[in-house]
Amino acid sequence: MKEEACRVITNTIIQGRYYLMKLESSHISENSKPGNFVMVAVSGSNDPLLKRPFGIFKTDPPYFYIYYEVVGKGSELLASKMTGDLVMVVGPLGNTFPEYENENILLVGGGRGIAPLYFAIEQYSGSNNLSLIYGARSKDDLLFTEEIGKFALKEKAFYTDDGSGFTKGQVTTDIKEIIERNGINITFSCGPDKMFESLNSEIGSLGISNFVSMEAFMGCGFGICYSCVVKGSDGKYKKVCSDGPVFRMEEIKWQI
Amino acid sequence: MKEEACRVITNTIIQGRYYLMKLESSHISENSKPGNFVMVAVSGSNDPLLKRPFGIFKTDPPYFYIYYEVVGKGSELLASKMTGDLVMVVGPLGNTFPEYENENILLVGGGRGIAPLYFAIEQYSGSNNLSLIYGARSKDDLLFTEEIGKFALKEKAFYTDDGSGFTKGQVTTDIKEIIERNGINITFSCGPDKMFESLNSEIGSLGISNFVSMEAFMGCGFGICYSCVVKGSDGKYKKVCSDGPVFRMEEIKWQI
Amino acid sequence: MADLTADLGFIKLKNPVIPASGTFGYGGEFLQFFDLDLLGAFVMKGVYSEERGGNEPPRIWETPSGLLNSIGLAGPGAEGLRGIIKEVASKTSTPIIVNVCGGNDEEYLEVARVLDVMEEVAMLELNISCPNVRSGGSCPAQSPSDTKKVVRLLKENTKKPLIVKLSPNVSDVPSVARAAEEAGADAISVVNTFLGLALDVKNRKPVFKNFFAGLSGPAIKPLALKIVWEVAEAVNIPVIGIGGIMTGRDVLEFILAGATAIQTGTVNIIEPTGSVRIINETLELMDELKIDNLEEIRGGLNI
Amino acid sequence: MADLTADLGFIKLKNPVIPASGTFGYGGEFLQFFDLDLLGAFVMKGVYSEERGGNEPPRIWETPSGLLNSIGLAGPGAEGLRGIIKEVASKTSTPIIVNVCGGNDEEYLEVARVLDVMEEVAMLELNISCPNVRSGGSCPAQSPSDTKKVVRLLKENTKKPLIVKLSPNVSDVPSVARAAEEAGADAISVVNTFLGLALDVKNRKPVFKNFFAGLSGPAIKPLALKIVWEVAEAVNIPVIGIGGIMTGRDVLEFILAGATAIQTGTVNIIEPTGSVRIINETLELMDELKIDNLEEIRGGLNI
Ligand SMILES: Cc1cc2nc3c(=O)[nH]c(=O)nc-3n(C[C@H](O)[C@H](O)[C@H](O)COP(=O)(O)OP(=O)(O)OC[C@H]3O[C@@H](n4cnc5c(N)ncnc54)[C@H](O)[C@@H]3O)c2cc1C
Ligand SMILES: Cc1cc2nc3c(=O)[nH]c(=O)nc-3n(C[C@H](O)[C@H](O)[C@H](O)COP(=O)(O)OP(=O)(O)OC[C@H]3O[C@@H](n4cnc5c(N)ncnc54)[C@H](O)[C@@H]3O)c2cc1C
Ligand SMILES: Cc1cc2nc3c(=O)[nH]c(=O)nc-3n(C[C@H](O)[C@H](O)[C@H](O)COP(=O)(O)O)c2cc1C
Ligand SMILES: Cc1cc2nc3c(=O)[nH]c(=O)nc-3n(C[C@H](O)[C@H](O)[C@H](O)COP(=O)(O)O)c2cc1C
Ligand code: FES
Ligand code: FES
Repeated sequence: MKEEACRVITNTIIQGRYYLMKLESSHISENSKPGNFVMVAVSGSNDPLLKRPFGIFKTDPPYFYIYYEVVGKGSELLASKMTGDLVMVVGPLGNTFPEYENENILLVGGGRGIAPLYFAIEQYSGSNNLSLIYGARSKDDLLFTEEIGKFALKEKAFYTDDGSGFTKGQVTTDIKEIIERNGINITFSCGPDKMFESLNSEIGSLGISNFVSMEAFMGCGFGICYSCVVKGSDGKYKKVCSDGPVFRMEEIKWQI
Repeated sequence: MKEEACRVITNTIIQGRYYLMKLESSHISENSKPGNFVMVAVSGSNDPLLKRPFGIFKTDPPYFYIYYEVVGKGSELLASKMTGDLVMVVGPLGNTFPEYENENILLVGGGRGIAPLYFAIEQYSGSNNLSLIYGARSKDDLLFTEEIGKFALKEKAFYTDDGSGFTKGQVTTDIKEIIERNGINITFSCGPDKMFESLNSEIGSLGISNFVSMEAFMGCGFGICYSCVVKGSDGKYKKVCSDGPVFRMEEIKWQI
Repeated sequence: MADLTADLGFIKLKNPVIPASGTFGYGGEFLQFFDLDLLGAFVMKGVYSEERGGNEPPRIWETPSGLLNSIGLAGPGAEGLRGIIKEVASKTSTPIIVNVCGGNDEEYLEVARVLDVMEEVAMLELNISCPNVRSGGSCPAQSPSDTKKVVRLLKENTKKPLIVKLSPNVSDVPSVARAAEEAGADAISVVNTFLGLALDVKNRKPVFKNFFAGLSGPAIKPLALKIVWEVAEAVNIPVIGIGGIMTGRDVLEFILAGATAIQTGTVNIIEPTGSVRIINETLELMDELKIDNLEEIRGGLNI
Repeated sequence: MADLTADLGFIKLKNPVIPASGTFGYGGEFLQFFDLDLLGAFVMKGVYSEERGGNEPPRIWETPSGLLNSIGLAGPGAEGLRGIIKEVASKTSTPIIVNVCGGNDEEYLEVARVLDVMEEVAMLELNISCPNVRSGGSCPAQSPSDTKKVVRLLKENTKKPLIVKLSPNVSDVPSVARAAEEAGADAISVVNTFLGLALDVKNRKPVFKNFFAGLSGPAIKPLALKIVWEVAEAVNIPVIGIGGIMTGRDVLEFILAGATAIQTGTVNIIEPTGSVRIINETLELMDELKIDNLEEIRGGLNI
């Protein structure tokens, strides 16, 4: 884990509000695994003050990529970065999805939550049998379907809330069938809290191992400010940045 | 006077820390005269909070130019703007050098103070006999000598503090001779306060009309915050932004 | 479309956005940027009895997301202001508020009397917070009893609605607000600038000749919002919220904290059309959040 | 090269830069970024007697150039902290300061006693400023007499040097500082966070469950610098300046205002190697301005 000025290699619109940024850092690109994230300074001034957290989308040493949605002023400033600009980055941060071999793993991505899962596909599809469920608001929010197509996946299912482009539905719509059909004993998921809650009620008690990669408001990203907490099922707060962002589903206290 | 988002057309290094920025605005480019300045937002955030004042270097409707030195964080941010970026600009602001015809006018520029004088050369060299004295720290701070060479000037004299490239000396070194030689009855000057003070003691009592274009810390740039004041010879404060930036030399209370 | 009216009781404003004293000149300077009729009202730069030159420069200093000022209330004096008021009043029907300053109670009264008789003046704002005084100096807003005295004096001798503008640099702002209310104030405006310090390391000197200066701008917003909430809880007269307002969202936050209207300060200096943008943003945000009028949310925190 | 030593009297620090409580974890977390020996000292996250979970999220909120926090002093409790201290002390020789919290005087004493006996602890910092209490709640730093009582209690029952950390949210910080001095405090650290408010317009709710939260970061620097100057004028014990320090220039401004050392807070959160950068910048700026040592400029304003 280091703090360094990384050069922006490219920063391009993938679609609509979604960007892919390629940055240079030997340290981060060589030491990151699926689930890890970075804290990125979006400006050189005191406003906005905080760095923003983004999952690592993939690596190609000495380069790494982040995939982000423009949702507020921080991500907007990030979108304005140009090739050659330097941005301060702290990383790689957080824990990672566990590493398995020869397992039947289901990846479940909601919206921009695809970032760490794409990385997982790239890293683990050779050594495991992966399946994927990927849902988003509309087809304009469901990205990288083509790139994902290049990997050998046992099954992949795409959903949109409004039915545009893909099957209308949520990631949970056919999940039980997909789990059964593919002999899934492990899931990796990333998406909004609401998705985790539905997942928890659908598959939380199937007896399989479910890992979730969570988001939270972050100050530091490396465990010292105690601001990014979520309530654990034991009633104690856990820090998303350093106890996570990847948790076993049963460690977290879900609303529903 | 308007507040508008202006597109950056080009923003290029002239030399060292000196930049020339070309911006698009019909309003500003069509309504500016030598002496006018603009307030430029250097960031889209709250830090730095204040716009920065820059003299208008030249116009070419719908474009206008500012010429600036990178001296602190505001000008540094300005230097990072790229073609296509939008920057908020208020202008044109302040008063201007008076307009004359068929007069023998001497322009005196110190360092980056050349900005409004360049504009004056461009606008008034056809209708008046202009001469120029231009001084700077070193040859690296004395810019646009080539462009200036294209205009018909009766006399031009360049000085550097360290003698690099040009005659070693200050703008005041030969000023009396130059005034006499060219029958000067009017001067327009722009530069640091120290330069004005030397000018005042050298030529303040020659009985010619001396106009100075001053700088001051500015908040608003259009006369409402009362922050940019200089002491007048009548003991009253004058606002550089709206009473000036051009003053008759004798209106101002100089230190020496 | 949402109703932006802000009802102060003694006057109904077409919207809650009022450019603040010292950051809007005398109003007329903004005519080149927009029609003053767009505003809810506006406050003129503070005025003393006599003409004043103001402090020695530097008078402002930039801080992170903030502005320190020590202008020193340069101005033409109360009599001199009359002509300026008539001039701008001829160009707009927006209510004009004058910001009444004084070195002592008599001067406050003198200034207030001169302006109270002008039909062009809609309201007086009593500036009893003096941020540009060197530590040790005192001003009425420092104590509830002094506040009560000067407010009562003005209420007994003037007829216009009286807004009392409070300083955040006091032990207990709500108690000063209550004192003003008891003495008959028609509204409270709060906050004036926070006392701060800037030092010049190179010359080992304070930046400002007056030593302390007043901090304004977005940096102070969270502090101002807290005080506005406290004051709104403490009094029954309308509160005009001030402090770092830069956006329509900020306006609604102050209304939610209990303010009936707001004043925009520093934003006018750095963005001459800022107050108009803020009015538009407020309207848009109200429509987006389905807020029909300001009273619907004023002080309406779900705690 | 300039001499960076900061002499607090009871201890000499190799430089004046001390990461502040709550913004530096327990120190060990920063070992992955730099060698802790580079620091003047560091302060651990505040600790109560018992283990605490802290407040319900959200716990932080970004403001213009500032940060509001309502962490609620999550932590392992005094006994739990002992092991953590031993662990990090084995990895650095930099003086460790513990930040002592309490719900009442007895708890302060309990915590202080547990840590006072550890040779790994160089100093105690008494956190009598409690920014995360809902209005109406009180804490010792609110009054000089309460401050005197708790400081005296600790001085009578502990042996380590005692730094008393003051809140800016009181009527008169210098008088609280003097009370602490009279009761035997060895140094004053000031300021803790300023009380502020953040509101969520959409849900018409305060952002924080505790309502108010503490504002820190560059936004507060001009306000903090003013208070540090006032406190340094008021007491004869060393003052440790805190509030929005982001650069070496900021450090020298606080020294010029009268501080003997400084604490870096929010900067550690947003820039893990920030404190080291600040040490380097301080040294460079001293060399540039030909300042040989800190005492040369401390409190040395040409007014
Ligand atoms: C571990 C982790 C990994 C993430 N990975 C990605 C990713 O790969 N791609 C992507 O597009 N987004 C990702 N996010 C979310 C991303 O951090 C937010 O979208 C971003 O911080 C929003 O900043 P903003 O200034 O544009 O928005 P604003 O809403 O203006 O931000 C205001 C404040 O809220 C905070 N904030 C807002 N939304 C979030 C959020 N969801 N999580 C945490 N803090 C938030 C910001 O840090 C800031 O302090 C991730 C978040 C976390 C915690
Ligand atoms: C009417 C006018 C015309 C000007 N024209 C030009 C020009 O054509 N080219 C050019 O290079 N510069 C010009 N300047 C100076 C230019 O405005 C400053 O160099 C610039 O504001 C410095 O900003 P900064 O953030 O880079 O420096 P910083 O030192 O970081 O600025 C800090 C603060 O000081 C103020 N400030 C610093 N120096 C000056 C100064 N000399 N005058 C006014 N404010 C200052 C800034 O506004 C800011 O508030 C002009 C100034 C004025 C008043
Ligand atoms: C340059 C300047 C001058 C000011 N002059 C006055 C004044 O004359 N009278 C007054 O009551 N307040 C004055 N103020 C305070 C503002 O009216 C306002 O209360 C303060 O700036 C806080 O609001 P803001 O953060 O939106 O700027 C002045 C503020 C600034 C920045
Ligand atoms: C997230 C956070 C947690 C804090 N926790 C503590 C604490 O436990 N004890 C304490 O005395 N101060 C605490 N503080 C206050 C800081 O130590 C410091 O006094 C304050 O942040 C001002 O300095 P800054 O502006 O440099 O951040 C905390 C501040 C922040 C931002
Ligand atoms: S973000 Fe600071 S502890 Fe997690
Ligand atoms: S800069 Fe505001 S009055 Fe001149």
